[in-house]
Amino acid sequence: MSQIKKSFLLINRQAPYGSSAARDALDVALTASVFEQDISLLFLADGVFQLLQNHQPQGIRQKNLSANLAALPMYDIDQIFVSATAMQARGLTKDQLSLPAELLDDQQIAALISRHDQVMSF
Amino acid sequence: MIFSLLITGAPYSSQSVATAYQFAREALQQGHTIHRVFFYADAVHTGSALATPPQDEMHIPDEWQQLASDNQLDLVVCIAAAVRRGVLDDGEAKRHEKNGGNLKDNYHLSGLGQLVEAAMVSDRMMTFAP
Amino acid sequence: MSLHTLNKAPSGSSATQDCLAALQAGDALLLIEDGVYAALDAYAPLFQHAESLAIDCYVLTADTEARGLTTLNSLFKAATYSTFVELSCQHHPVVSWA
Amino acid sequence: MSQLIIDGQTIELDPEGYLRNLNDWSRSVAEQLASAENLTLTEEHWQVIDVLRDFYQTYEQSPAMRPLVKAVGLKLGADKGKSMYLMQLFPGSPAKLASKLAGLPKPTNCL
Repeated sequence: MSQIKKSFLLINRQAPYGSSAARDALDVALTASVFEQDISLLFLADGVFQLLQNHQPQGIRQKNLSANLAALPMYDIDQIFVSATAMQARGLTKDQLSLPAELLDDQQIAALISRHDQVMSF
Repeated sequence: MIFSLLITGAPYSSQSVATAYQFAREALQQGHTIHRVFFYADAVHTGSALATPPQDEMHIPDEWQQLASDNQLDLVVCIAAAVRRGVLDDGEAKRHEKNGGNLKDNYHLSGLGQLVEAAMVSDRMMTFAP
Repeated sequence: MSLHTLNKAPSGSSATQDCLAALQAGDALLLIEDGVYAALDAYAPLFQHAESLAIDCYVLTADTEARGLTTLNSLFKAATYSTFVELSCQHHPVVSWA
Repeated sequence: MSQLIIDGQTIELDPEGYLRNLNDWSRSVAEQLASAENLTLTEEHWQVIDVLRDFYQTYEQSPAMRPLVKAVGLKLGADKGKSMYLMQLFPGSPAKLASKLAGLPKPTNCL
């Protein structure tokens, strides 16, 4: 089974905490890495808010998504892409993000999607 | 063509589970293979044996069950998402010291590894989100 | 090239705009569920970019009929669930915008 | 075994031997949990348990095997950052067994 290697793109478009989408996508990513698949994460729209620093979710009784995301390098997941358009629309800059991510314009995002075997959306 | 389906919307709250069902039925009719249907996030409620829609509405859990039994479909309900939301098979019920399981026949609980494996071996992974 | 499915109406979600921004020539687009509202003539300006890329645009008839939509943007071809499956076979990967 | 008695304190376990209350964890609890698994904790075991607790503190999740191996390698040196090494210390399923002894939450059976 581990001989099969496919490229997975997980698209994150939801802000954290308000729904389980961010956690759900992260759990898929971590699992896919255990199967030694090629994984990329793409953050679009409100999904870019997942990457803000200093989450302090104790007050809403949830686990810290920032802390969870920080484990990505330990799982050797380092292909992390962010929509430049989404960042700009939300007044965010790259140095505000909690993980090293590559900014992509819309055309690069289209190209990124088309070069993956499987795309899953959250 | 080998398909697998990832469903994340809750039955009755979101149309996604029903759309996925129509898609699966049509794909089978065209002679394609459905390697696995993976119910994740709120879609895990599809596997509840206790779901009781009114008689004149689509019985989503039943229809998936029937499609699975007619076509030997692998209906996997994400164990972590399901147990959290109160959908348990007898084994998990025992493990977590609950009275009894409520997972429907033809569905089974398993981990996200089943989703990843499905994406590895299928030609197309289809997401049906709320 | 990719198949994009879109299941949200243009207002109230960024799905439409995110989906349209991610299209490239050769892709196909299928509106399903609440996504079918985007096929109303009023939203035609949103699809100028898709039209210029000659994107194959479809709308799921079961969903337009369910919602009582009759006059639709002529850019969109009618699709059945069977078309949905065929489009999924012809395109790769399939991306869901929700 | 549904409880441990440590220094006169009763510590509740679930039927699988996991702590019901994660705050009950202490080094003596770990030692008793280990003896229930027929393990005697040595300095080498403790090093790994500390890495695990540290991983959980930092990332708010228990690691799968590969990131555990990586974390052990980063903290304790490349010679210990090997799955063989962890298998010898914690036979069977090292990530699972060591997490249990380290007092981390009961796994969700997610893989």
